[in-house]
Amino acid sequence: MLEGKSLACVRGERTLFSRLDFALGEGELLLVQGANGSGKTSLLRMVCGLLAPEFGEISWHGEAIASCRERYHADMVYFGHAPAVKEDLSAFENLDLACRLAGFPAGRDDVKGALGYLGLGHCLDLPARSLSQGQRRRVALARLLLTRARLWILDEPLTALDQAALHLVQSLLGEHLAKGGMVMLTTHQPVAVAGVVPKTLQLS
Amino acid sequence: MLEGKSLACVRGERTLFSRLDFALGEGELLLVQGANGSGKTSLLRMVCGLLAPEFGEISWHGEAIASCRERYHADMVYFGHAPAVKEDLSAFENLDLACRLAGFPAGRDDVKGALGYLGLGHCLDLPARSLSQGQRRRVALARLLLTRARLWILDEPLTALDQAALHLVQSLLGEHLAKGGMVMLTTHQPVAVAGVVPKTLQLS
Amino acid sequence: MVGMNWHSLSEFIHMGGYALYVWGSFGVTALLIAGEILLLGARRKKALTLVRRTIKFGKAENDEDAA
Amino acid sequence: MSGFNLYKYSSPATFYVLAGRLIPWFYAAAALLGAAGLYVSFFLAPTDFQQGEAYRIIFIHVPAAWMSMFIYLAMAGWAALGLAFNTRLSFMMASALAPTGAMLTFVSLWTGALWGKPTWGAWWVWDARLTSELILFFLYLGFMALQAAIDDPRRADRAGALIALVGVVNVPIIYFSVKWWNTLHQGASVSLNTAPSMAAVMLAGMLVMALAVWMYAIAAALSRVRCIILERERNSQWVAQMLGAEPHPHPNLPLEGEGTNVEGI
Amino acid sequence: MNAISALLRRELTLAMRRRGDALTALFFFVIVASLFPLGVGPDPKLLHLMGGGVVWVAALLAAMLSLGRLFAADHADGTLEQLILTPTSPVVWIAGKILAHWLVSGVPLILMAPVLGIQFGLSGAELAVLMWSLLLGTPALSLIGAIGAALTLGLRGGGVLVSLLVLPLYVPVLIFGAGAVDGAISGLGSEAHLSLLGGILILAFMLTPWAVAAALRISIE
Amino acid sequence: MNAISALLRRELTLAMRRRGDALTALFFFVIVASLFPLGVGPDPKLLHLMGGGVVWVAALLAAMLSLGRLFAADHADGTLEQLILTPTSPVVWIAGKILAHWLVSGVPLILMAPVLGIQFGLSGAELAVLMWSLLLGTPALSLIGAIGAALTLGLRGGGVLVSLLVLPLYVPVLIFGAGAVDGAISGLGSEAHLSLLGGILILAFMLTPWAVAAALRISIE
Ligand code: HEM
Ligand SMILES: Nc1ncnc2c1ncn2[C@@H]1O[C@H](COP(=O)(O)OP(=O)(O)OP(=O)(O)O)[C@@H](O)[C@H]1O
Ligand SMILES: Nc1ncnc2c1ncn2[C@@H]1O[C@H](COP(=O)(O)OP(=O)(O)OP(=O)(O)O)[C@@H](O)[C@H]1O
Ligand SMILES: [Mg+2]
Ligand SMILES: [Mg+2]
Repeated sequence: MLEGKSLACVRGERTLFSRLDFALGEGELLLVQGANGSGKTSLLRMVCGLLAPEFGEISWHGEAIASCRERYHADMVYFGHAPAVKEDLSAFENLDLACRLAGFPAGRDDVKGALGYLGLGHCLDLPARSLSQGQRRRVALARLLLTRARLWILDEPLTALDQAALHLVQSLLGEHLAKGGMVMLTTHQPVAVAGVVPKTLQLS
Repeated sequence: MLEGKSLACVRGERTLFSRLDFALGEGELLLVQGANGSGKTSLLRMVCGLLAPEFGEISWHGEAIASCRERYHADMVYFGHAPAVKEDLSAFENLDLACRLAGFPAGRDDVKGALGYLGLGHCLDLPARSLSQGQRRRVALARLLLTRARLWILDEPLTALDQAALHLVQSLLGEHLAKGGMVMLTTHQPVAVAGVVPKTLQLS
Repeated sequence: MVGMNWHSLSEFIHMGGYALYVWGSFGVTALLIAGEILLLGARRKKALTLVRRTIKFGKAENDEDAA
Repeated sequence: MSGFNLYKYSSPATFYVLAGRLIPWFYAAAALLGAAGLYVSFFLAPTDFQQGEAYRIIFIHVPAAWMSMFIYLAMAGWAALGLAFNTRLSFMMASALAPTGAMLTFVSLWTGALWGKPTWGAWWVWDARLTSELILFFLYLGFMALQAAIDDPRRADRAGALIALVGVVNVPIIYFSVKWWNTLHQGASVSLNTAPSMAAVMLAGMLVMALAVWMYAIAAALSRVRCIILERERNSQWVAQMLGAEPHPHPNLPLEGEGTNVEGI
Repeated sequence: MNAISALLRRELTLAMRRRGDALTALFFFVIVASLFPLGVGPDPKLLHLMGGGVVWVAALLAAMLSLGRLFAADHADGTLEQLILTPTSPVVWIAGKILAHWLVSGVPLILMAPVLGIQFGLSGAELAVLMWSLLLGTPALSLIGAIGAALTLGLRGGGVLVSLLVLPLYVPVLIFGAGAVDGAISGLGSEAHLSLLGGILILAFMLTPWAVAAALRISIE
Repeated sequence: MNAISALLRRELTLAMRRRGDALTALFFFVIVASLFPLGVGPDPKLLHLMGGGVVWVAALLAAMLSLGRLFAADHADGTLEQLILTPTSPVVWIAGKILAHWLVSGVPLILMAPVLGIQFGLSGAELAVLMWSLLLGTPALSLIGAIGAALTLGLRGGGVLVSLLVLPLYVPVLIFGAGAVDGAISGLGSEAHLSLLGGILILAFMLTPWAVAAALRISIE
């Protein structure tokens, strides 16, 4: 159970939002919406603990995230504007090492399976620098197939993806929610997850 | 009149496409479509003259683009995955200098007007580094308002844009086409330009 | 020029042949201090105009309506 | 600069006014002490029988050198306070001290060089003191350059504070290493021979000048911190009230200092 | 521990993949030390006297230049955020990253140093002291430099800033390192210098990971 | 011409904006030259002999390090593509970019050189020769370096590669530049060295823009 209470965010001299409250329970999808520059990315980074809120508190199962950092981060996955894909490593190595670092080591076959599921089966061993824009995003998204974290925080996961990948991601979200996971998501594209009515949080 | 004849593109060891033909006349919109990694970006860069085709020829008003480079480039605008926005310059300076460099100097007011039209009026003087993802793309797109080039080559111009910006860009395309301009475009999102039926080019 | 060291102004200025070094030290120091004070004044003026503008137009986002 | 009740005065709004009241006094004290110190240096202190008049540089050189080191300590102290208690004012004081400190470091380098030419015949030698003063100058420059490179004031404050603290740990290490480095190679290169009767006048002159520089440094730092406060807090209510205008209404979060009634600038 | 070994493996794989990059420091070390004879002239006595100092300055510059690689790439592509978001304590993986950095850019310097020392006519015993001093000094350089690298992440003018910040902190290492070699050359002995270097190393090892963790938190906002 | 002035203006604005970055070369120059005495020891005679060579090596290293800035940033953010797509001839804007680069990173070196020279105890006449040699040498370094910078754009290990490519071409400049100063110090005269430097500069000026244009075309694919 993730909760934010009367959050405020100041960037430079502008107050992007203030007195913002939200709550996210099991099986729920929270859509953060707003125009360009309204502070969606800033909010998600705050929720991850990367940015300290100017005011207010974020809590995970009733505890402030700063005071249960390790447990919180073990249960959370963040996907930001930067896909954390190393250009010099192959798709396989990228995913493999990302999983090890995050502490959910997966076997070779799991990793290959995840990449294959996202349609990268034929470029497992290509260095990421020679992948196209969308293929790189797919490599990063493949983490979601392997993690056991319950809270997913996704910043525009759908950019640069083609139709096929869009459907894959949406069904992935559906499965995760059905298992009682939680998802906090921003996107400028329409999202539809079967069987789930998203909560929305509008930034202005 | 832009024409490509039996083009082929090889990246690494893969042939992305071959025997590709297309033609783009005045007032026409050419949508290049295809899954991630199918070679859309490669094709557009080829058309700009940044990448030499493995085979085939691209011509502008009947002349090979390599042999009329200066005239061709004076009449063309390219918008790629990288938005060519300097993080250290303000939005205003970015656009102003981009226009001067491209040889279509615009007055201060034109530049401000263009940025205002794209909803950046209040951050004219913020360095681009503190703009959000979408705002940076808008700064880059503002060039389209000031250029007098007839051929626009746009690689996923719609990513990271919110609904309002989407509409702006689409109406911009409409105006340009109505004046007899030409547009070659890739995107994974639906585009609708009023009064124009796009030609499509499918890469597989 | 009085005092037990100097008999005339020119002697004072001459500094026993070390004028360049002594006046170079004291002079540059004085210049630097004066410069710092001037810069501080300019910075304060700039800050005040900035504040006035902010008060008049409100925050950056309101600049748009004002323009 | 220390000795204020930090908790009471750590609000920028209160401090702004207090500093405004104090600044003239510090400038006045600096001017008076400076005049007295210059009188001592040029008219009371006799000519040195070895160095002639060149030694009079000591009256600006040594105070500047002392203050350059002392200000760095003060700066690091404010930085530590800021990191420990998260008071914005402490960070602002640290940033306000740095340029004055760097300026005085430069003065001590410059006057030292101008003194070295007539006494040692070289503008510069790689003596321990000189070298560590040069490195101190780099420490100041690093602090200021780091803060200047960061747009976000919060990040600038914290990053600057961290490097100031790391630097202060290093200052003694630098000092001793350089000293040892130098003496291993050659004997001490300077010793100022002065008649004992002269020592008292000289010491008095240096002390008065040092006090003058100290007062000046406080005045300059306070003026600068007031500018910083204005720049940073220009959106807050108290600044608007102080300047006697109604703030533009906007629905943003209350900033610290809101509601403080402040009279006068 | 698992995370650390994964991290080390990753860093070393990446270094192998970007071999050119990893070699930059080494190459820079070699060219700085080799340009000097070209600039100063071929007098062997002069060169022998300068030898220890030149090699140490070259090592310091090489270490400073390689700092850019420590966190910048991970910052730009988002990996650093992911590392911060792992449940492992930052101090642990920061120590791991610094260790990897030293293995990749410091150890080759130590191995290459004798070759450069020979160019300056250093004797066997002098070369041994040079290597010992580098063995104690280069990890200290990596550790101290990490603070500067972390503070300047993503800033304008990162390159010069990191040098400016780190340089004053490097000076004692340089002085004791070069001092040890000079002590050997002049016959004054070098134990004192070496043990001071060791002291600096221990101090740096105990303090820097915390400072770097704080710096990264500040920079990532 | 219009495009050139726009380009110069842009480069200088950017340099002002990233002042730290522009100062990198200058600062690096200063620290390399100032670290040497710390490594080599404070003996003034030794330092005077080394002076010209050390300052020139420092200038060369500073110039080499600042090459990274010449095209890399524009390449990464897509500006370089846009420049190539302007109707202006590439040779023209490339010359403009190199000129701007020299103004930003070369000229400050020349102005700072006397201060460093003083630290090494060089006399007035020696300082004059040092400045002349740098005035002729640094533009040549910028021009020659541009070729390396263009060829290594976007390559892994760009840093080491550019040094590897450029260094052999830099060595003659270093030898004649430091030679001129040494000539002044030893009283052998320095005209010959200076005129050779001038020759190198003219040659570089006539050839490089074309070479760079070709290199950029290759790198951008
Ligand atoms: C660029 C050159 C110089 C620099 C950077 C420099 C730096 C310093 C510093 C940092 C101090 C304070 C150190 C302390 O109190 O322990 C100092 C004190 C002093 N300096 Fe210099 N100095 C320079 C040149 C000279 C020269 C040329 C002379 C005289 C020939 C000189 C004479 C003194 C004296 C007499 C003191 C006071 C010593 C004391 O209080 O113990 N300095 N200088
Ligand atoms: N230093 C700064 N000074 C002023 N404004 C800043 C600064 N840093 C960031 N901002 C503002 O903060 C906002 C950044 O918001 P954020 O990146 O969270 O937007 P977003 O909602 O994710 O937008 P997008 O949809 O474009 O990704 C922008 O409006 C930007 O102008
Ligand atoms: N060196 C290489 N070796 C093998 N394949 C390569 C190499 N370089 C590029 N490729 C392939 O070329 C394709 C790049 O295509 P391009 O970037 O044009 O795709 P795109 O259609 O624009 O995709 P997206 O929609 O994701 O942007 C990818 O499939 C990539 O795997
Ligand atoms: Mg965003
Ligand atoms: Mg693409």
